[in-house]
Amino acid sequence: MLGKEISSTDEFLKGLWRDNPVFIMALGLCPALAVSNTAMNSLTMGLATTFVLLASATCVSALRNFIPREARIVCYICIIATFVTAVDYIIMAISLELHRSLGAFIALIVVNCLILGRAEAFASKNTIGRSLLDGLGMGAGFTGALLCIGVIREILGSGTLFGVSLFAENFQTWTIMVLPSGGFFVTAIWILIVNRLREKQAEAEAQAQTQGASS
Amino acid sequence: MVQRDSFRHGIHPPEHKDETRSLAIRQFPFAPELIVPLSQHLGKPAKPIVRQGQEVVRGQTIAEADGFMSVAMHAPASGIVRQIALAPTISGEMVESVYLKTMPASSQEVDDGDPCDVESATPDEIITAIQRAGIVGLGGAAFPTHVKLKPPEGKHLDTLIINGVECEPYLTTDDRVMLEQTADVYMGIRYLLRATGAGDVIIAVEANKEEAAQKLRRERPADLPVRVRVSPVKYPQGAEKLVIKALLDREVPSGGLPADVHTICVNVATTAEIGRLLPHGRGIQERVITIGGPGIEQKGNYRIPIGTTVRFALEQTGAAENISRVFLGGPMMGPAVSNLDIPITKGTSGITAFTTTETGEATGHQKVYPCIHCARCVEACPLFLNPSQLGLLAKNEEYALMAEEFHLMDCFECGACSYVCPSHIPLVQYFRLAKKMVRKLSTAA
Amino acid sequence: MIELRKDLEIGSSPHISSGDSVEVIMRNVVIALVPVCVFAIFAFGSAGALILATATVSCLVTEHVLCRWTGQESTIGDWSAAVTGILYGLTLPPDLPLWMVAVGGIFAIGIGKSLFGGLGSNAFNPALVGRAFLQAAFPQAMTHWAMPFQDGRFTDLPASIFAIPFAQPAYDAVTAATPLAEMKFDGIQAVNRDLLFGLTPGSLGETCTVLIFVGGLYLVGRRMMNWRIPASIFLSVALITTVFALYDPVAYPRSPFMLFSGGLMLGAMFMATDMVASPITNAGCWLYGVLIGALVVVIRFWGGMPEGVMYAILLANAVSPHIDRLIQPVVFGTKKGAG
Amino acid sequence: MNTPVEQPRTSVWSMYRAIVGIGALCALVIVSVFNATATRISENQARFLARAVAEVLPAAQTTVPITTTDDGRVVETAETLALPAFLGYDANSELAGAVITAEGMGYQDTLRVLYSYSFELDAIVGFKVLDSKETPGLGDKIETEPHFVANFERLDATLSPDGKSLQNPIVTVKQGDKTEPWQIDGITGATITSEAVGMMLDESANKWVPVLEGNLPELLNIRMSEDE
Amino acid sequence: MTDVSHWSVFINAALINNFVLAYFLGLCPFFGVSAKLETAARMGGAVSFVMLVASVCAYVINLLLDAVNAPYLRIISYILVISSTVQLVEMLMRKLSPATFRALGIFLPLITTNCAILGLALFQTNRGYEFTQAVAYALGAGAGFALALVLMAGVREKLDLANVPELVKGTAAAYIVAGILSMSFMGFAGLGR
Ligand SMILES: Cc1cc2nc3c(=O)[nH]c(=O)nc-3n(C[C@H](O)[C@H](O)[C@H](O)COP(=O)(O)O)c2cc1C
Ligand SMILES: Cc1cc2nc3c(=O)[nH]c(=O)nc-3n(C[C@H](O)[C@H](O)[C@H](O)COP(=O)(O)O)c2cc1C
Ligand SMILES: Cc1cc2nc3c(=O)[nH]c(=O)nc-3n(C[C@H](O)[C@H](O)[C@H](O)COP(=O)(O)O)c2cc1C
Ligand SMILES: Cc1cc2nc3c(=O)[nH]c(=O)nc-3n(C[C@H](O)[C@H](O)[C@H](O)CO)c2cc1C
Ligand code: SF4
Ligand code: SF4
Ligand code: SF4
Ligand code: SF4
Ligand code: FES
Repeated sequence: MLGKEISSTDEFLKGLWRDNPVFIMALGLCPALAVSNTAMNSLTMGLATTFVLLASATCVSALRNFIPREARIVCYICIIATFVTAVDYIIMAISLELHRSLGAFIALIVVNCLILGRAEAFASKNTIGRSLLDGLGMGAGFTGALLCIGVIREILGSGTLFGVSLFAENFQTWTIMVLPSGGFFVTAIWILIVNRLREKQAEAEAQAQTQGASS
Repeated sequence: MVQRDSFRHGIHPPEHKDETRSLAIRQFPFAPELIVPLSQHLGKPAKPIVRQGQEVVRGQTIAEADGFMSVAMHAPASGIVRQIALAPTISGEMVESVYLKTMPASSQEVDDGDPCDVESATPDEIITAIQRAGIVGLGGAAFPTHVKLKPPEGKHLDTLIINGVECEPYLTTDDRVMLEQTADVYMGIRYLLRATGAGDVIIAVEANKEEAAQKLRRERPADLPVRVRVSPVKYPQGAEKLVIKALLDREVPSGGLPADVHTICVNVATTAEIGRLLPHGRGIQERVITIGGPGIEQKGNYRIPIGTTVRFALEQTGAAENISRVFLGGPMMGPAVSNLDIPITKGTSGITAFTTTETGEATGHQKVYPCIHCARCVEACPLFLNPSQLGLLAKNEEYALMAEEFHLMDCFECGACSYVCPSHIPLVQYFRLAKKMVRKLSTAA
Repeated sequence: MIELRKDLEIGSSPHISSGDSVEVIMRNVVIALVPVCVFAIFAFGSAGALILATATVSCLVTEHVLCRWTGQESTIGDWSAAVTGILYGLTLPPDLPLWMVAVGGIFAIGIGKSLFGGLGSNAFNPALVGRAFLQAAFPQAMTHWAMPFQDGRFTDLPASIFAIPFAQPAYDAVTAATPLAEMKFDGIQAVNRDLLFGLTPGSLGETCTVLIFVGGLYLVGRRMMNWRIPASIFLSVALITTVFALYDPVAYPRSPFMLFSGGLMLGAMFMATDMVASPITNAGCWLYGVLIGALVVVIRFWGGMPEGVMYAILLANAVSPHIDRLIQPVVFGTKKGAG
Repeated sequence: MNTPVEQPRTSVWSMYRAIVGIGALCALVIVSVFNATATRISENQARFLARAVAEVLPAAQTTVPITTTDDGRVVETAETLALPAFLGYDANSELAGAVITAEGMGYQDTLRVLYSYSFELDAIVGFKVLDSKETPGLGDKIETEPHFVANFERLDATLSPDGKSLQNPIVTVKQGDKTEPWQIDGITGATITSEAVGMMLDESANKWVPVLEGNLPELLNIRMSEDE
Repeated sequence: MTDVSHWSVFINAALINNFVLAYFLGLCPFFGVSAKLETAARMGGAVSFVMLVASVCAYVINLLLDAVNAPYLRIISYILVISSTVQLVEMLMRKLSPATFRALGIFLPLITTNCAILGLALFQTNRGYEFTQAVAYALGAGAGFALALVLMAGVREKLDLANVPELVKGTAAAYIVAGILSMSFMGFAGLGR
């Protein structure tokens, strides 16, 4: 019972850090990076992706005994495409402006390596509950990563956060941050930071072990 | 820019030949003990035919050629064989050698063997005579000369090139030999012509040896088809591939031999020895070397017995207090000496000693930077290799790639690239190692 | 002979080396740039001096700090960071806020050089990486040009350069139009003499083409720069331009204007020639130069921006690995028909 | 299918079942979502269009989508065009003006704008950017920069006497150089974008104004036919 | 969109709005196979080819969907039709030209459901391109992708021999190079008007 508890929270947490889809596994960035120039876009994109992730994970794991191996990929793609279409229309219904600012990139969630990857690697082998947890974790990790990028790009690039201007009138915006090259650089910097932190973590663990051994 | 009678690329290091150029060849004293390695040449070591404690006369054959890729050895002095044992050599490996205690009393007379007459002897007789005389390339590679004279089947030789270029700084041995042994040189040429059947002879000299060139021209026998060509001073003009390119505009194919372009290249000192020894059926027991460099007190050109240790040589000539580096040959290619008790061999063209003043500014002491792609090495390499790329690959231990795509094995280690590199990258050192590794790999495979 | 018993050092051959070393080369580049810097200060006053100083210092400090962080000894001694800094400074507009100058300098060395492994490892020209970053980050400030030779330029400084970090500069003069902008947007061609002697507005170091050329000649003379690169750039630009000028003299400028205007001279002489990011063979350098020349003409004639030298060089940097792979020296004895 | 072994048959059957089942499921989901959102979306779009039209032609109460026929007439149209155009009628169903979409290559990508043409002023009297990927801070000044927006309070688009084209071509000039009513005062630092705007307006106006003016009577009629 | 010239469409897709450097599409192949020039070039070819196929498919599908007035089936039908068509082409290629298949074939499965491909289809639809324009767009996008990939590969091979710090090696370095390339490509802005 307890063990299951821990492991399932772990199921959720792993997506946030240990194998964060964006920074660690470098999956599914492309459909998202292009619209990470503002925090709002990043959040929407992240949530949309998470929704599709969860919905498809649920379906896939619910139907996992119903879908034969040979036909699985096409089935998964069908399912994913369905939910993406749904999201597309839902966002359109919520706000046309938002939909315009995301452009065709919502539809591109279909090909996001992350979603097919999780469906294939996890949901098709696990219970609905665990798949949901996994999806939540991955989605959260994905959204978080996108936000990390989007927040920086918006603050420097537009001087605002979620559209709220942060600085005095004469703040000098860094145009490059809203340009594609800025996206690459910010992502690179984040990857560097994450790498460094993981190095530190590894060193710390190594030390702890040696101490454990010595004591 | 392409110069007449020269090759493209290459470098112009300071020559430093003036201190010793004008000094006539002097006989070097006999050391109390001489060490004669049985393998002083590329190829199979010679078979010793003397016993421990046996008394030998100067010039007597003490070891016989073991097969075609091998040459005989002769006693450099009259004395007693103290032992036959391993001795250290410049390459760092221990080599079976004859330790000879010289007899101070002896007159050091050399008696003749059975002579080999130019007119009457057949080519094969001459070739065996050369092998018996223990003659190898004195130009540096110490490659058995008689082997060169027998080109592979179906390859005829039309031109004989006598290499008197001597492009290395400090060295003046070939220069002196050409001045003082002109007759020997021409006699040697007669033997070589007869042995190879070549129709044409070119003596290659660099512009800094005008005097020698004049004398050679003056004393040229009318009956010999010899031309003396003077090419501008440039290192490494003397490399046989480049001599051939400069004089005949023929390119020895990559991985090929001079014979592939119907030429043979013999060093002038080698030639002179042939001319001096064969008429009397003698063998090499000494050679001319330049002992020079700022670290030497009595610089000069000496006829020195094979087997003299570097230590004895330096003790005789005297060495500066602050002497810091000694190498055999010239500063461009000469390997540095770590142990002074190694013997001088047939391949040794000189002893050069540097003091702390020079080595202070020599490569070893300068800060090494990463390659900045300045392309100076590419501009310097006479073989049109890409040392920059090779260097980067060597650092990443991509040896196979170096050999397959960048012609590593063509590199003849002239050192021009290292000389010009502003980042002071020890390129040649990398390449020597890389070539070793590649040979290992290929033998392993 | 006791002293002979002391063990000798065993360096491998060659035991001698030509005098030149990296720091000598880099120092000479700095020397070649001194006249250009002096003129920049003369033309644009104390503002120019401050910008050049800030650019250089920011590059040096970045290099030093990053070396220390990564636990190596500082490499500012090799002067390459100084070269980068000066050249970067020379490409900036004369009234750019100092804080922007510093940001670009940090980016140039930090991202453009150190992250790739420092001297010799950078695939792109660091100075231009820094400038490109500013151009994309602060396009307005980077297209704002002060007039040269304003009186009182040594005493009173433009307010803009002292804009507080992260604040927009307040310009006290309206922007002047560079010769290229005038050409592109109004079809006016500047007088060649003004271009040669730096009487036009423009980046700090790009205006006086004569001095740049002289500095370049000095490096060529010292064999520290491959003359083929600038030569091929000039030739290709002149050629292509002439063709179009003949075809339509109104729409297209004459080739002298193209050669002497904008950053072409500085770029061709000092930035395309950065050996670290340019091809290694001479043939490769010709190709590389022609590529740069062609790109410059294309961007200037048909592109959005009036000037394209920086982008042309960066793009050519990206191509040069391919040039090197394509064009290797023909190894001795491998020509067809050898032997 | 006729293989006697049942292993593959079952698997084929199950594949069949799976694909059909999933297909059905997906179709169900999609269609339901589509229907659920359809109204909201069309409302949004209507609102969006209405807002845009209201911005460029405030007087207009109702709009009629129009297109031109090959024989140079103007007719009402039902289908959605790449570059829609409308006639606007005010509260008492008088023809208030025309609202036209124009597009052209900007600095980064294609620009789409909406502008309104006033029949009594013979001028462009409204302007709105629909779609722009221009650089924030530079290209997008065409939406924000006051002096640039001011160009379109009244931008002369008089028809030439022969009724085939505009009297004076609409052109963008450098900032501060505007002297004529048909010139657009450009934006320094965004010359490309502002010139692009000039070009696309000139092209579009040259296409539309002649037909509109040429068919003025019917235009009133279109509205009439609507009425009964 | 009838008025934009094919040349302009091509240049825009290839240089100004390059799929990788401006839209971040196809990053997985871009980073996945840009380590070696040889594979990069082949992947470039494969992507260009598939883009062309996808563009044609998308154009036809779009006509059908408009005919039956079912826009909501666009995404799902695009992805299914494109991937199955590519599979078909793959099989044909294997039969007809084994050489080409060996060169490009191995990459096809990797990229059939890749965002650059679907992106192309969706963008050309959003921009309402005519058939020929769509083809020009596909060719441009393909050429641009291949160009970016090849340039990237060249630089990365150069960096392999340079002493890049461990921390930076790999993804981070690749992103930075991509960023610099993206900056450099800004020089093309405004071309093709
Ligand atoms: C870089 C280099 C430079 C050389 N320079 C000379 C030279 O100056 N004179 C010379 O006789 N041999 C020189 N050699 C050796 C010649 O290539 C060739 O081996 C020799 O001339 C053949 O004559 P030998 O076998 O009698 O020594 C050089 C070799 C190399 C690799
Ligand atoms: C990153 C960047 C983005 C730019 N974006 C635009 C733009 O969106 N629209 C535009 O007209 N000019 C843009 N420019 C400026 C043009 O390149 C060109 O410099 C400017 O239009 C020249 O106009 P001016 O002479 O009036 O300053 C941009 C420049 C850069 C460096
Ligand atoms: C088009 C394409 C898509 C790829 N997608 C993935 C993927 O989704 N996940 C993955 O781990 N590797 C993927 N790869 C392979 C990775 O790029 C990389 O080559 C693989 O992780 C092997 O890396 P390694 O050799 O460092 O283990 C893909 C490669 C290509 C060419
Ligand atoms: C002729 C010449 C031109 C140079 N140009 C540049 C340059 O444009 N930008 C730069 O950062 N470094 C330049 N350098 C200095 C050096 O190559 C640069 O610091 C390296 O790119 C750093 O790895 C140049 C050096 C020389 C000799
Ligand atoms: S020492 Fe070597 S390099 Fe010098 S001349 Fe003799 S063979 Fe040539
Ligand atoms: S050592 Fe080898 S690589 Fe260097 S220059 Fe001589 S031949 Fe060329
Ligand atoms: S490079 Fe090596 S193998 Fe070639 S000639 Fe010189 S020593 Fe002999
Ligand atoms: S000379 Fe040295 S620094 Fe210059 S390219 Fe060759 S190896 Fe690199
Ligand atoms: S290729 Fe874009 S998400 Fe994998």
